Amino acid sequence: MPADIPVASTGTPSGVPARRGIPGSVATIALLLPSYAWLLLAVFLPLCTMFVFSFMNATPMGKTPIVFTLKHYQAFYTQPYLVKIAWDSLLMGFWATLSCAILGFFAALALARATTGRVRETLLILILLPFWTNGLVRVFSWTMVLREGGFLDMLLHSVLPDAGSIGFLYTRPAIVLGLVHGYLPYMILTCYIALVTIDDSILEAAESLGARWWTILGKILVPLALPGLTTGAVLTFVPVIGAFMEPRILGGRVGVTMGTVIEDQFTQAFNWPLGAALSFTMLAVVLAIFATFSGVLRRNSGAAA
Amino acid sequence: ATKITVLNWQGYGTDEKWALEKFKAKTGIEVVHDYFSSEPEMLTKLRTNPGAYDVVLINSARTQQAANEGLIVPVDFAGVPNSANLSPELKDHANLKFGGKTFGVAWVWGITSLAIREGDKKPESYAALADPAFKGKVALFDDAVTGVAIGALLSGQDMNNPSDLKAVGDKLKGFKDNVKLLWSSEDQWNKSFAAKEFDLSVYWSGAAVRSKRNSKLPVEFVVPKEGGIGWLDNLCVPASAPNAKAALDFINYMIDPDFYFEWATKVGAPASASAAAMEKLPADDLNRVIHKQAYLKTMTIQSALPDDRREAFNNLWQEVKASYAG
Amino acid sequence: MIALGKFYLLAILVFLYLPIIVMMAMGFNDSSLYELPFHFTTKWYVALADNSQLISSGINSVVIALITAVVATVAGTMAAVALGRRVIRGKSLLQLLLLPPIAIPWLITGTAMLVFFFWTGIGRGMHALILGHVALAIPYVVLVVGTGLQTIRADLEEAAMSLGSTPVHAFFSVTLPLLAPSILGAALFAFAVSLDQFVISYFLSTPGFTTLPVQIYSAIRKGFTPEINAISTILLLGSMAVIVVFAVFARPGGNRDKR
Amino acid sequence: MTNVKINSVAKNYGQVSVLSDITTQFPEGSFTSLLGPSGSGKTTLLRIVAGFVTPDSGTVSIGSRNVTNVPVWARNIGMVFQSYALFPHMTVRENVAFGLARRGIKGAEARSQIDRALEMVRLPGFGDRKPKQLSGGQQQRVALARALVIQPSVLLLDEPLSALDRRLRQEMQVELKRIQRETGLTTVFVTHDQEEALALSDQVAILDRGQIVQMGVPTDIYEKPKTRFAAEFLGDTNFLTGTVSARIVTLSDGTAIRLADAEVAPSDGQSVTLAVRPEKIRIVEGVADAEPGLNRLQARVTAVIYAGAALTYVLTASDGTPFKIFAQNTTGTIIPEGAQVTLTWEPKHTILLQDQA
Amino acid sequence: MTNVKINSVAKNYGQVSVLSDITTQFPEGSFTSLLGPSGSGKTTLLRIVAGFVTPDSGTVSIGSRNVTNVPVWARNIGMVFQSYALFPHMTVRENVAFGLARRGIKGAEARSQIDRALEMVRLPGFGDRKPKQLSGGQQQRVALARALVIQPSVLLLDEPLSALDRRLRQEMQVELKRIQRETGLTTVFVTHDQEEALALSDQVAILDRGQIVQMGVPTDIYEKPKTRFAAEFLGDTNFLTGTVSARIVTLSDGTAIRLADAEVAPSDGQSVTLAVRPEKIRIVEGVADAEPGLNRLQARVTAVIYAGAALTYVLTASDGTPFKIFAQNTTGTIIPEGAQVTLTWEPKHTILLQDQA
Ligand SMILES: Nc1ncnc2c1ncn2[C@@H]1O[C@H](COP(=O)(O)OP(=O)(O)OP(=O)(O)O)[C@@H](O)[C@H]1O
Ligand SMILES: Nc1ncnc2c1ncn2[C@@H]1O[C@H](COP(=O)(O)OP(=O)(O)OP(=O)(O)O)[C@@H](O)[C@H]1O
Ligand SMILES: NCCCCNCCCN
Ligand SMILES: [Mg+2]
Ligand SMILES: [Mg+2]
Repeated sequence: MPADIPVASTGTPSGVPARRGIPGSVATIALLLPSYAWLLLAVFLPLCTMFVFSFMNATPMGKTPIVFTLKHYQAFYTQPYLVKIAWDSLLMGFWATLSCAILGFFAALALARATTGRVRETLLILILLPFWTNGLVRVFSWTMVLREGGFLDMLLHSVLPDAGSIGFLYTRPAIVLGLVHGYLPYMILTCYIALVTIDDSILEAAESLGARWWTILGKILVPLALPGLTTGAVLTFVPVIGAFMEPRILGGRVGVTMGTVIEDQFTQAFNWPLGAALSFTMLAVVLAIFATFSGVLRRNSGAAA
Repeated sequence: ATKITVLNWQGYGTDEKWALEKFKAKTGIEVVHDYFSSEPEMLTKLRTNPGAYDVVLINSARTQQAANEGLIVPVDFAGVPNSANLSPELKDHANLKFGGKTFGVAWVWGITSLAIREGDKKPESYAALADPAFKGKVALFDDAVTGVAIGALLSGQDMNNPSDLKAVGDKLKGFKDNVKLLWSSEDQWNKSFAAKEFDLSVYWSGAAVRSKRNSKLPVEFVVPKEGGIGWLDNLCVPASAPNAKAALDFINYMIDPDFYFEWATKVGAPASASAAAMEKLPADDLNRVIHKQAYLKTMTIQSALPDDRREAFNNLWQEVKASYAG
Repeated sequence: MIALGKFYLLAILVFLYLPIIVMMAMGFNDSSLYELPFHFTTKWYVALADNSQLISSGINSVVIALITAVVATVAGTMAAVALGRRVIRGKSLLQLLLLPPIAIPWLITGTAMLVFFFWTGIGRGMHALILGHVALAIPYVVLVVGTGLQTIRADLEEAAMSLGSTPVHAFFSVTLPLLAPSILGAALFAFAVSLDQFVISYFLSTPGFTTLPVQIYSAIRKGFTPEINAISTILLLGSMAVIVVFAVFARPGGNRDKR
Repeated sequence: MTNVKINSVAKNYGQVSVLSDITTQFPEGSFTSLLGPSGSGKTTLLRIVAGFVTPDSGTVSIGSRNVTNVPVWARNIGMVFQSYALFPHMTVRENVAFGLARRGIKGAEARSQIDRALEMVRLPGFGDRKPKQLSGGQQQRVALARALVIQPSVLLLDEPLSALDRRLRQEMQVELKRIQRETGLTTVFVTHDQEEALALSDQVAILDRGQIVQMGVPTDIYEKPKTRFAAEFLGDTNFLTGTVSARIVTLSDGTAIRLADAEVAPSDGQSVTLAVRPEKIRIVEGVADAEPGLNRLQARVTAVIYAGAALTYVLTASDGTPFKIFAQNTTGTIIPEGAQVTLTWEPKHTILLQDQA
Repeated sequence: MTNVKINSVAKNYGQVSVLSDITTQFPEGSFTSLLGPSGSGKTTLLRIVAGFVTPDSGTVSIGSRNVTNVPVWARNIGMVFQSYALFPHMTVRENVAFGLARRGIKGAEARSQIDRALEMVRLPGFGDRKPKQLSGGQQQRVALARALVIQPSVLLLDEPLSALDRRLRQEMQVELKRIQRETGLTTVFVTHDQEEALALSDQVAILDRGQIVQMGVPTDIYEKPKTRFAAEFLGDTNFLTGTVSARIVTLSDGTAIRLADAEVAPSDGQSVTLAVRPEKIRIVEGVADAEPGLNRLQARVTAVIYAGAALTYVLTASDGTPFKIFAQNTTGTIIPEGAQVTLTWEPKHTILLQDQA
């Protein structure tokens, strides 16, 4: 056998060995293909179609002649009230994400530090399990809890019979509560993944240097869990901005958000181009926020004295 | 056995189990359903599923659009013998005509107007929606066309083509302090009303009957002095219907007074387009009381909207809602 | 501190389960309008037994969720293995591409799918639902399995190869059993994503084939009766039972070592 | 006064007793090594001093202060972990600054102290790197700087060198000793490595199953182990058993071994165990007479292990006992396997163990 | 014939050359150690022999078979990994059975082979445990049994002992050597530890930046390093620089050092580097004359490091060079720090290095 047959160089430190026949790259592609082909067909191509729609004057389904236009991307300018809705939505997203981050981070911390083995596995499954019920049913159940004279009030009145109502259905906090309930498990999961890898000795080292728990939290745990927090924040913030079910059902009059505006465009006004343009604009805004945010974080963590 | 597919709102007459059983016993035709939850969605379903449906329920305000797009075919009234009983104002309503042909069989009609908790003072005008007495106790229907119509009626304009949209918007924004929620389904309305979340609401006439009769809710339907917002729903046959003949059989059954009597008394229904069917109800029946035949002459019925007007309505409604939330 | 942590977790669980418990309770409440005070009844369960539409859509949901879990887990695990174990140019781009299905509002993805599937002739129905659900579940699987893979040392596969295993055999005999808990977790996730999915299902289901969430969504317009609470309760408790059975009897990776 | 006193300290985990009634002292400025097999309680003892573990009973004091119930962060200890435990998200400077900031030292004052600490561990100019950009030895030195800069009362080190390779480890030993001398810090050092313990320490404590079995200066511990365990644990040893009679121990084959003069001989007829360190023994090829006064033993070479600077001969003594001796590789000549040899050593290097034979 | 031949093997990763033109041989039944600093390419070379890495050019043959393009699983090699890489979900028996099953050996035949392999590594009766239930040393032996049971053509070991503690490591060295002798397997062993390499190997190869800089039997490599790098890498060394004149090297302070007779002296006037191993040097307190024919150097003790069996003296020679010598701790008497001493050694232990001074 000649010595210098070129063989696809796939050697890695972790090892993809020389093989006769199929080069390693073929195997890699074969492994990736099902998932990415699937995503391409079922998500990316449809979304591209939708992106093209966003430049059309009307939904290309009726008799209206189609003309390409940028007018939907000017909606924030021509319909200034949308700016206010977008701002409110971002604020709502901010509060929901922040609440998720705080609640979820500590839950993940407790999971990683206060539990082990079976208990931990069971808790992780228990945290995931509410997802096995329908989101609509869950949100609807919240209305039962939050409305005046609902379960929350009943609970209060069983302790303080003469107290007034603390029900807060049809308010912004109610929407945020519903959203936090829906997205908390993602945050717990991503933070947990980041936190379990932190070595005990790092915390002990901080303690031996005189750090109290709040310093350990602020200077060690949070910075080290930052990748998990960021992923969790993306997984929460982005869908929350687009949420429409929670605002509609829990928000009443105040439940007008970018999500409901976009939904209205799709289901009521039959203005898909506008809905798509609003979605893609919001997505761009959100990505810009995250890019800025992570840039600031990187600079800060690099420059802190 | 022949099978037809009906596209309708869920729980809107055509899918009553007992009715379908009777119809099958009579004709051997089996009926299955698909549902939509908004009118544009209904049109989209028609467009994206050629050959899937035999009967479709269309609000007469949309009939011309569907006909124009070639989604539905003109009705061969020969196949619908019960159409003889239809009130002529409805059977030949302008909304159903396109290019000189009739594209739908008038089925039921109703009024969107006000509903109030029993015992409260009956409002005389839509202005009650802004009355401080109902602070935080008002529910609106989350629908642009209905919203604009109320604003138009209140500002004395043509609800199908108001000339001063700004005035409409101002009227609607004036409800802000009273509005507690925007309902989007009858079910949601019932539950919120039962939970006493509001006392005064924009509501559908037929739904009011159902709420009172089936859910035993203390509600009264009121048409104030500006008049109600009339609507007419018709049953149509899609151009791509695989069983057009059976479809007409089903439509015929749907306007049969026997079916209507049972539907209206057992379940609760809007007013039938069939005069015979309405007469079959006792004179003091709630349905007859609410849906006075006299209204048919005076009431404005929602009519087709050109695209730009529809878009303007939608944007205005969005703006109004934003002002409520702010 | 540990006691505090456990107490906190308990509080989180109470928060997560509060609406679930309300949901279950209302399935036994007499009022169809969910009115209080509470009057116990089992009539909704009786009614449910008669509601063939709800039951068949429930069965459809479970079937689709199972298929989704299996397909997404297999495909996603393959991708996770490739991303975690192989040198790939543009790896970070591939990883970034996993985010849109999660991040873009499902409403848009769903509408986009409806239009695209219509234009390409893929159409709607069970196959379209599976196509959509699997696509949404794959990113979660890749994330969960990828994390698990990081904890399994690559040299185990090398050891197997040095003993005569082909890479494929090495993967199945060594990596896969060790990865099993992560894969199971990913499958549970995929199952949940599918089971709870209504927006996309709503656009892609057909007259003859709907899922439970679609029924529930439509029911919001028609009449949302406690039958829905009943079937949701049954589904949740059923899933719990399946998980418990799984956890007790088939603990892969750890195997049945008697300690 | 920063000597550390441990008084009757005991610790159990559930049913398992990990430390039982330990009383000892680490005097001010001393360097003490804790040596013992895995699981003997070294880490636990260190962590009790640090405050990570609370003893079930007994007290710990640092200087004149009883710190038994003082939390870790208030004890002013410096600790270096086996895995270094550097904060991965901070630069070297930030790592070193961490403890200073806890003490309210910031700005210019902190900068100059950090610079001094980095100079002491010979890493000036590395301040802006992240731990990942450093070699193991460099990381280790950062960990040391981080612990030293806070001017702790006590420096605690838990196997800080065990992750380093041999060469680096030796360098770090020298460095560590130099720094400890310069700072005069009371230091407690946990190690697995006996040579390391002997080379660095002022005193060595040998732990076995939660108890200190012997403690003393390195030469005492090495040259005069009290028990078989101590002798064996600290370096290689050869053991001989025989019967005492008039300060002479007779082995099973009749070979007579004289005890060291310093030893208090046990009563005649008693069975005893002796220990002889491999490096104390001279090896001569063939059957040779010993110089007068030396102990002598015949043996046969079973293996020779070449290790560069030293040779190890593995032997079987005339009474059948396996023997091992080290010979410095001075000449490069090697006695072949199978050869008959004579071993001699001075009676003073014959160690009489306290264990019952 | 299972000798391993490596012919002109080169490997680059991107721009970085990791191995450049390596040609060497591991003869049948030999035990070869690959020694070299971190990053020198030891692991890469081993993995090329194993088949985990394909060389960019060159060939590898095992016996008469060119295996350059043969995949790992078809090469019949036995490999032991630094981290053992035992399959955690399988018992010891299942681990050992794994390779047999790949070769179609099952049932009673497999059982008896597994039993024999477990006996060879002295672990009979441990078959039903999981790896987690074993100590590090035991796991290591299971890894060895797993590699041996398949009767490989070549046994490859990548730092298999580096995770063990010192004592266990020494035990395992003896065990490994015994097993290799008994089986007669061609063995290639990667290590960081020079003593280990010297003690175990028939031949040692020293790698530096992707090249074999010296290869030979251990004594040659240790006693006759060719370069400063080799000398320094394999054990401690003292270096002296001076100018040659008639086989005499004169240091900066005038001290004259005689070269070994065997050395081919460079031309007069040339500047050279000499190496002297620390254990070859005798140390005497005070200024003393040397026996005739010995080299002699004055020095002062700067530090003494006690390590039980040996003492290390750190010195400064009269020409200012830092010096280090090992003295076997035979007598227990120690020359104090600061003392003036005389160092002597035989000219034959003076190594002339090939590097330019
Ligand atoms: N948190 C704990 N719970 C239960 N047992 C423990 C705990 N910590 C330590 N132990 C046990 O206490 C004993 C002593 O442990 P310790 O870590 O002090 O030993 P060590 O001497 O440092 O050993 P090594 O040399 O292996 O580090 C061991 O048997 C260990 O298993
Ligand atoms: N897959 C790879 N891609 C790029 N560079 C690599 C890869 N594998 C190894 N290297 C580089 O090749 C050089 C040799 O690595 P190798 O692992 O063979 O060294 P080594 O001698 O075994 O070192 P050590 O003693 O640290 O294990 C190193 O500089 C390493 O960074
Ligand atoms: N539950 C279904 C009610 C359908 C009512 N249609 C009314 C149309 C008003 N625009
Ligand atoms: Mg320890
Ligand atoms: Mg290596």
